[in-house]
This record gives sequence, structure tokens and C-alpha cells, in this order.
Amino acid sequence: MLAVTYDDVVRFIQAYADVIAEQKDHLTQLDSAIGDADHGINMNRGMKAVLAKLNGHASGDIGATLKTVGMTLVSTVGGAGGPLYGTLFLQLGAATSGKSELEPADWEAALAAAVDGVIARGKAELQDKTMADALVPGRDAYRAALEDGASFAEALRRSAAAAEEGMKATIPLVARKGRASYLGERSAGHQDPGATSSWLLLKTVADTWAGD
Amino acid sequence: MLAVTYDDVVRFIQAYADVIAEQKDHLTQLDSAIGDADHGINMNRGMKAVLAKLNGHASGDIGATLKTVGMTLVSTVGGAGGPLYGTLFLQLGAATSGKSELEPADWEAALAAAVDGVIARGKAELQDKTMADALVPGRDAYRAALEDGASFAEALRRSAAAAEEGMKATIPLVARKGRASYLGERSAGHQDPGATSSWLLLKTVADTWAGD
Amino acid sequence: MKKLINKPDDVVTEELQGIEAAHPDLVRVFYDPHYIVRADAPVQGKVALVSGGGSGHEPMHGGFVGVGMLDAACPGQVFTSPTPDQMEAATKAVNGGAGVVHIVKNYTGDVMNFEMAADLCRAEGIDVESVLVDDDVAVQDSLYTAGRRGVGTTVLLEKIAGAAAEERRSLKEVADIAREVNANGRSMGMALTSCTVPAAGKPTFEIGDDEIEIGIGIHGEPGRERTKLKPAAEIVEIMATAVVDDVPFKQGDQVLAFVNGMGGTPLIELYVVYNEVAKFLKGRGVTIARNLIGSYITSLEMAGCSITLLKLSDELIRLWDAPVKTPGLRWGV
Amino acid sequence: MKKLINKPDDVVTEELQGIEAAHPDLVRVFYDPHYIVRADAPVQGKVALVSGGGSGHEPMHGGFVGVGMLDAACPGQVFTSPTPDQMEAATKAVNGGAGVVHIVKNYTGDVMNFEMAADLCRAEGIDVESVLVDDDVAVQDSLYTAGRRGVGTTVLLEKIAGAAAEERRSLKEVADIAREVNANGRSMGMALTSCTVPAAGKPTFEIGDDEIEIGIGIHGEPGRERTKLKPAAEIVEIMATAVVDDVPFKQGDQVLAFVNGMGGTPLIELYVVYNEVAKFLKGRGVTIARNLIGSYITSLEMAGCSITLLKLSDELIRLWDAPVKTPGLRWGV
Ligand SMILES: Nc1ncnc2c1ncn2[C@@H]1O[C@H](COP(=O)(O)OP(=O)(O)O)[C@@H](O)[C@H]1O
Ligand SMILES: Nc1ncnc2c1ncn2[C@@H]1O[C@H](COP(=O)(O)OP(=O)(O)O)[C@@H](O)[C@H]1O
Ligand SMILES: [Mg+2]
Ligand SMILES: [Mg+2]
Ligand SMILES: [Mg+2]
Ligand SMILES: [Mg+2]
Repeated sequence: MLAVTYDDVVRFIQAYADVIAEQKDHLTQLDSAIGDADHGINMNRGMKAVLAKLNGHASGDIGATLKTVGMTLVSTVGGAGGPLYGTLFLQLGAATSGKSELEPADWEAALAAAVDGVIARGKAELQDKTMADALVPGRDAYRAALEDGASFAEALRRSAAAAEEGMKATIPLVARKGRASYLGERSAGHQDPGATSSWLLLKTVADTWAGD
Repeated sequence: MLAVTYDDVVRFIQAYADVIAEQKDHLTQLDSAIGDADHGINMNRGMKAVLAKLNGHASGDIGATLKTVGMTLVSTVGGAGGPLYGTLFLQLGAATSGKSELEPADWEAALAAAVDGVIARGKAELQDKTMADALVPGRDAYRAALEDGASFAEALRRSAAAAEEGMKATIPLVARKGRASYLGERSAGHQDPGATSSWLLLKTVADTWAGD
Repeated sequence: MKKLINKPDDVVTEELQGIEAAHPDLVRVFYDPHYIVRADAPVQGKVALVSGGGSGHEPMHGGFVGVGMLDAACPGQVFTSPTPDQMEAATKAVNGGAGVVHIVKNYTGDVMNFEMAADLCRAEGIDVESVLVDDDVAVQDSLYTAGRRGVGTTVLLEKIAGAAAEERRSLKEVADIAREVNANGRSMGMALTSCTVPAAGKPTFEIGDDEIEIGIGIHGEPGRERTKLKPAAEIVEIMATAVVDDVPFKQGDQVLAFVNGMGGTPLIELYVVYNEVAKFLKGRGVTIARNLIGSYITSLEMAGCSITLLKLSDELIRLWDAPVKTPGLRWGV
Repeated sequence: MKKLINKPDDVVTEELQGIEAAHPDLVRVFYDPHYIVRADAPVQGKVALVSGGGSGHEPMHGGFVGVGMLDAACPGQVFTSPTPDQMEAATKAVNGGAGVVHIVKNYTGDVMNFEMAADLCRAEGIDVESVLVDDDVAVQDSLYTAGRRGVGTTVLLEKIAGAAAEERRSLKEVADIAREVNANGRSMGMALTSCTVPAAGKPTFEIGDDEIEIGIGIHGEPGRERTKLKPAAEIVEIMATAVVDDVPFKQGDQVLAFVNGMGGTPLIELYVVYNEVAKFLKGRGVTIARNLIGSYITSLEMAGCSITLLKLSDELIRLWDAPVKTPGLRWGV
């Protein structure tokens, strides 16, 4: 694989919707431990709306489609997840505007813009026990892999693996942003739901685009 | 025993208060099955108030004291039990007004007046599954015993025994008066709480005045 | 038992102290015996309205004391009728010389206690008219029972009769309007959960996690049927059908629709229920001219609701719309 | 899960349909996206107030739309912040040319969504001022958290700022008054039981039969301590102390005391609590000049209460007393 096509992007979006549907209860469960028990429900409502929105609207423009995903998430997810995932996809879209293919460097730029967008929106720092704890290592590992000369597929796999580690590393953390922060010390010992859905996103990217 | 003294009457009132305190949960339990779970609580509140009221006020006038009991019950019990037991004691008091001793015939008249008062107040008929189902046989058995030439003590014991039978006979009945009547057929199979407290009353009379 | 109380025995007295502390502009509270009167009682020349009943149904009745509604309320112990001495004292305190209406919900205890009180008051020369509320269609075979219970219509009756009294209508007129409201109002309730009487300490009845009781009374008295949990639309269908068929309400009638929470029911659910009631009545051609949605006649923390429909004349609408200023119901002033 | 609903996914929409059916004289309801505006919106020349938040807190916010309070409310899914498109549509619908105040409870989701909405509105030339409510003293170490949550003070702020807007004060003045209310209001809540988000189907948290959570958030967020059930007096002592010491309220201060039910709490308990609050404040030399007692900012069917104290100036009292006519709060009209 040298580049990702428009159809690959659509397949990723569909696969992410499937993953979220499948992991809905798990994400909600994680959110019930340190939040308000709705993260899976919210994300699933959003991704279902995305599927309905995209259905039969193949524009061929990767950026436009990702922006539509972002807009749809913004207006259907709500809570913290809505603006954050909405921003993530809006930024992916802005960075890939007009493109019908993504080369490894395009994804690097898009991912960087998306992660910046999430951080600008939520003002989270690393170790605040948020989505950023999965996204930032995922972005960094991808970039490092490309610099190491890894293949596109390999870089995506390393990105997902780093996000997974980042997600797991949220377990001992004390939350400092979002609803979980109200728990103080009691938030330690639980995996962050947003970091989990962010890992699932990068994992779905890898599974869809770097599938064996 | 040929007659009941003022002190005997006071001992009966005290003993009835003790019995009600002891049976409070049981009466409430019976009321929770076919009523609103307060009969024991209400009667106990009333009899406690009676004790407080009588404490140190030995008038020597049986009728006056029984009227005080009735007035106190009327103003402290509430619910159906308040007017019914209030009326019962008010009528006992009216029938024994000015007396310092009760002979067997005095109690016959007093009991008859009390039962009439309860029936006039509540308009219950026999088999309606109410207090009347214990009181009426209790009254009738007492009268019949005297007519049979039984002793005062024996007549009181037969009165209590008949009330007990009447109380037990409420079990299969379908209630037609009071809160239990809302249950319709479902009220069958449960002993009536008011019939139970009425049996306890006649039993306490017998235990106190006809004690071995 | 989990409640925001101190000692079970003190609940009613402390509630009254809370009302007294909260609403000195609206009511005055008396403790020996317990009763609540409107701040400006007695209002000379006005027919006075006295109601009362067991506590645990808040805001009814104490929360309905004030201008345009009740002159006095007598709170009993929780779910236990108040006593004649309370009613007598309250009646005397609010009697403005034009007579007093006793509004009595049809429960054996309430009826007998109010009867004794009315006798005492009449003996002292006060004109008392008793009005019985018995609107609960859940009670069937009322010939063989203590009759229908007084439930949701009580709230509407107290408001409407209160407005009539405020217009200085005569004792007979006020009592007649109250009876007209009772004759034209019907209710039915249901429970999702039981409630716990503080002094009893445990739930009044057991109910499965997937069961509801349709036709419940406001003291947790059993209803018509114990059934599996159903969607709100089906529950409303059952209850509203029983209510509508009983008057009967006909196509073209104007009604006041009152969706009442039992105490533990959140407002979001009451609006879902009201939506179903509105759809149901539309289907029957009945017009909702007025409505009331909220927890006004409750059963402690019971979850559930009741539906009351009152057939409205223009006159009843006018009296309903009249100003009212009480802790529990307020508009127009 | 026992609720008076149809399908969990439809609760919010059906609730809105219920509100629309119930209060056409007060509000208009829109569905795509969801928002509620006062019947006469936009009011030309008046600063408009828009609030919103997750559903499940009824009557807040939809029940506070009307004359003298909010111009619009945006209901999210249960316990989930609404979305920027709702806020944008509502803001446009009520903008009367004098600017719009967004009243935002301090939750990450609400803040970010309202931020995006404000950006969109400003891009279209509408003057938007955002006011953050963060009055929950239960959140400690607010430097290391998302900050204090917005709870009970929100209700008081919406009423008071609404009255200021009704007087045709400027955007800046209305926003400043709102901020003054937030600066002078503090709250703390507690729960006896959990609530169940309809879409989740099971209780948000587990709590023992003899336990309470002190410092609970209105979405069931954990509080300061999990403790054994205590008498109301002790619970009030803990909560009121935390609230009073935080502003701090001093001897001689005048306050509005707001005792709020969490949705499943019967009014009888709220009056018992109010009685304790009144005694507590008396002991501190603080005067209760106004009060509000009832379930106004709820957490579905959660049992529990919150206490909010707002330090009052004469001006705030005047604005509090001004007429208000909404489904959830009404007086003076
Ligand atoms: N300021 C923030 N920056 C980045 N991520 C955040 C921030 N606040 C919360 N999150 C993420 O959002 C997740 C919760 O999302 P969700 O449950 O959808 O929203 P809410 O908390 O409003 O219910 C958290 O697990 C966390 O990862
Ligand atoms: N009309 C009546 N006549 C006689 N007794 C009655 C009548 N109605 C009810 N009772 C008695 O009252 C008892 C219930 O008393 P209680 O629980 O104190 O009152 P309430 O039903 O008001 O809670 C019943 O068990 C029954 O024996
Ligand atoms: Mg969440
Ligand atoms: Mg009883
Ligand atoms: Mg009772
Ligand atoms: Mg949420």
C-alpha cells in the first residue's frame, strides 16, 4: 500500500462506526466508573448519524467527507466527546481538503492537525487522563515510524500500538480535565473512556488501511 | 371478684397500653397486608398519650377516666382507629359516669354502649371484616355468660374468647368497610388489624380483671 | 429506609416548622394541635375552606393554604387522618362568619374524624358544610366498599372552590361548586415503586423490578391490577380509558388534564406522560382547555403518576384561572 | 429500569412534545435541532438569554423559558451537553438585536459546545456574551480539575438575569448581573440514591442501603465523601457549613436560601431540610430574605437534595421579586 484512496477512507469511517457500535457498552461502562455513563452511547449516536449522512453521498473528496463527519459529530454527539471528535474530524478534513488520495505524509499532516485541534479545543495536557493521552503518542509514533523509514502500513500499526499504550497508561492517572477530574484521586485505577475511543480510532485506521 | 374498682380500671388501661406497645409491630404488619401499615403505630401513639394524660390524675370516677381515655384517643390516634376507639372509650365512660366500682351488669351496659357507639360511628355490619367482628361476639358472649349464671371473671374470659374467635373468623372475609375494602377479593386470607386490637382489648380486660 | 429526616416521629412537626419558616407571608402554623391557616385568617365575610388529611401528600394540603385556595389545612401523621380537635381548632380560627366548608377525601378515617369535628363546630354555632371527594375510578364495586377514594380531583376542587369563596359566594354556593367539581372529576393512579412510611421503616408493599401497580391509592393501597412494566403510551391508555369512560367524557368536551407525580417521579417523565394523555384525548375528540403537570398530591417518595380529568364549564375555567397565591400553587398575583 | 417512558431514545423528543402540548401560551418548541423559545420571541430590543444543557434536570432549563427568565433553552440528550447547532439556531431565533447571553454551566462538554456556538453566532454578527456558572463547592482543588460544576445557582441566575433583561438593560449589564449572581452563589448537593440514565438502563453508581453521597453532582458525579446515612440536621450542617464558609457568608448578610430536590425527593423532606437550613443560618447570624423550596434542578429520579445560598443585595432582591411566567417558575403575573 502506497496511498489511501477515497474508498479506503469511507471504509475506515464505516469500520469505526461498527467498532463503536460494538464497543458501545464497554465505553459507557468505562465512563460510568469515572464519568457519567454516556460516552459509548454518545459516540454511537454520532457514528450512526455519520453513516446515515454519508449513505450514497460519495463525493470523492476525502477532505469534504471527513469534514461532513466532523460536522455530523459536532451536531449529534454532544457532551465533551462531540466537540472533541467533531474537531478531530473537521481538522482531518481541513488538512485533506480536495484530496482523492492520501500519501503517508498527508496522513502525518492530517493527524497532526487533528491532534492539535483536539488540544486547542480541550486544553488538555499530557497525563490529564484524556483522549490526548492516546492521540499524542499515536501521532508521534506515526511520525517517528515514517522518519525511521517504515512503510505506511507499518507506521499505522505503530501509531495504533502507541495509542494503545497511551490508553493503558491512563489507568493509574488522576484526571485533571473533564468530568473525571471531579473524582480527584478516586479517578486513578480506571481507564479513560475517551482515550479508549481514540485508540479504537487509530486502531481502526490501521486495521482498515494496513490490513494483512 | 364481685366488682371492679377504680384501680382495676386504671390497671386495665395501663395493661392495654402495654399490650399495644408490645403488639405494635404485629398490628402494623397486619395493616400492611390489607391497609396502610399504621394501625399499631397509631394505637400505640394514642395509648402512650393516654398514659401521659392519666399519670397522676386519679379522679376516682371510672366514667370520667374512661372519657378522658376516649378524648385522648380521639385527638391522638387519627385514621379510622381514632374515632372508633375514641368512641368506644367515650361510650364506656358515658355508661359508667360517676361510678367508683363496676358490677357485672355495669360492664354489660358499658360494653353494649361502646359497641353500639363503634357501629354507629363506622356503620359496619357483621362480617364486614372490622373491629365489630371481634367486639360484637365479645359483647354477646359476655351477656350470654351472665345470663348463664357465670361469674364475672368467667364471663370476661368467655367474652375475650368469643372476641378471639370473631377476630380469627375475619381471616377468610372480604372487607367491605375501611381501607381494606379497596382490595376486594384480595383482602381475604388476612386477619383484620382492628379486630385484632379489639380482641386484645377484651383480652386485656379479662387478663386484668379475671386474672388467676 | 433512606430519608432526609431526623426522627420518624418528628417528621410532621419539623415539616410544619419548615413551612412556617419558609412562608410567613402566606401562612401561620399552629402546633397544639397541628394546623396551618392563611396569614390573614379569618377573612371576615368570606366562606372559609378547611381541608386536611394524612401527611405525606405534600404539597397537599398545607401547600394549598393561601389567598384563592384553602383557609386552613390540618395535617395528620403520615398517611393517617388528622383528628377532630385539629379540625375544630382550624375551623374556629378561619371562620369569618360566613360558614366553613370541610373538604374531606373519602377515606373512612378522614370521614369519621371530620364528622366528629363538624359536630363539635356546629355545636358551637359554626355553619359547616362537608364536601366529600371520591374521584378514584380504580375502586370498583363501590357499593361493596368504603366507596371511591379521594385523590387528584381534590387539588382542582380546592383551587376552584377557593376562587369561588374569594368572590364572596355563599356557603351553599361554594359547597355546590365544590360538589360540581367532584362530580365532574375522575382520576386513576399507578405506581412504579412503593413508598415507606417513616414510622414503619419499610416499604408499604413489595413490587417486582419489572412490575407496576395500576390503580394504586395515594397511601399505597393496591389497585386494579399488578402487571409487567409497560411503555408510557400503554399505561396512559389503560388509565385514561378508565377515567374517560367513567364520567363519561364525550367528544367536544373541554377538560382540565392533570398529570400528577407521586413524589418520586421526575418531571421529565410527567411530560412524557402528558404527551400521551394529549394524544389520547385528541383521539377521543376531547379538548384540553387547561392543564396542570407536576407533583401536587403525592405519596411520599413513591414513583408513579396519576391522571385526573375534570370536565370544565366556562365558569369552572374562570374560577381555575383566578389568582391563587399559596406555597404550592401560584399564579395571577 | 423502571420509568414512565416509551423508548429510551425517544425520551427527550417526547418530553419536548409534552412541553409543546402543555404550554403553547408560554413557549414554542423546535425539533430539528431541539430548542425551546418563549412564545413571543424574538423580543425586539431586549437582551436575550439562552441556556441549555443535558436533559434530565427538569424543569431546568426548558421549564424556565418565558417572560422574565430565559428566551431559549437547548436540551441535550439526557445528561449530555446539547450541540452547537442547537445553540446557534436558538440564539438566532431569540436575538432581538440587543445581544444574547449564553448561560453555561461549567462542564467540559457544555463549555466546549457553547464555545463553538458562540463562535458561529459571532461570525454571523450576533453579539454573544457567555456567562459561566460554577458554584458547586463540593469540587475541591478546582485548580487541578475542570473547575467547579454549575449547579443550583443556575436557577437563581436565570431568574435574576432574566428580570434584568426584561428591564431592557444592556448586554453588558445583564451579563454582569449574571456574573454577580454566580460570584455570590454557592451550592452543595447530596444523594440518597442513584439515578438511571434511560439509554444506559442501569444505575449510574452503586450505593449501599445505609449510605449517602455528600457533594454529589447533578449527573451523579461522585462528591466529597461517601458516608453512612445521617439525620437531616447533620447532613445540613455538613453541606451548609461548606457553602457558608466558601463565600464566605458573614453575620448580617441577607441570603436567598434554595433547598432543591434531586428529582426523587418528596416535598415533605425538603421542608424538613429547609427547617434545618433556617436553624443553621440563624445560628450564623445570616438572614434568609428569600427562599425557594422544590425540585428545580434535578438528576432524573435521584433522591437527595442540594442547598444553594445566594448573597443578596437590594438590587438582586428586586430582580428576584420581579414577575416571572414560565412553566416551572411563576409569580407576580
Ligand atoms: N478537556 C478535554 N480535553 C480532551 N479530552 C477530554 C477533555 N475533557 C474530557 N475529555 C475526554 O472526554 C471523555 C468523555 O467524553 P463523554 O463521555 O462523551 O463526554 P461527557 O464527559 O460530557 O459525558 C473523557 O473520557 C476524556 O477522554
Ligand atoms: N367503618 C368501620 N367500622 C368499624 N371498623 C372499621 C371501619 N373502617 C375501618 N375499621 C377498622 O379500622 C381498622 C384500621 O384502623 P387504622 O389502621 O387505625 O385506620 P386507617 O385505615 O385509617 O389507617 C381496620 O382494621 C378495621 O378493623
Ligand atoms: Mg460522559
Ligand atoms: Mg391503617
Ligand atoms: Mg392510616
Ligand atoms: Mg455526558
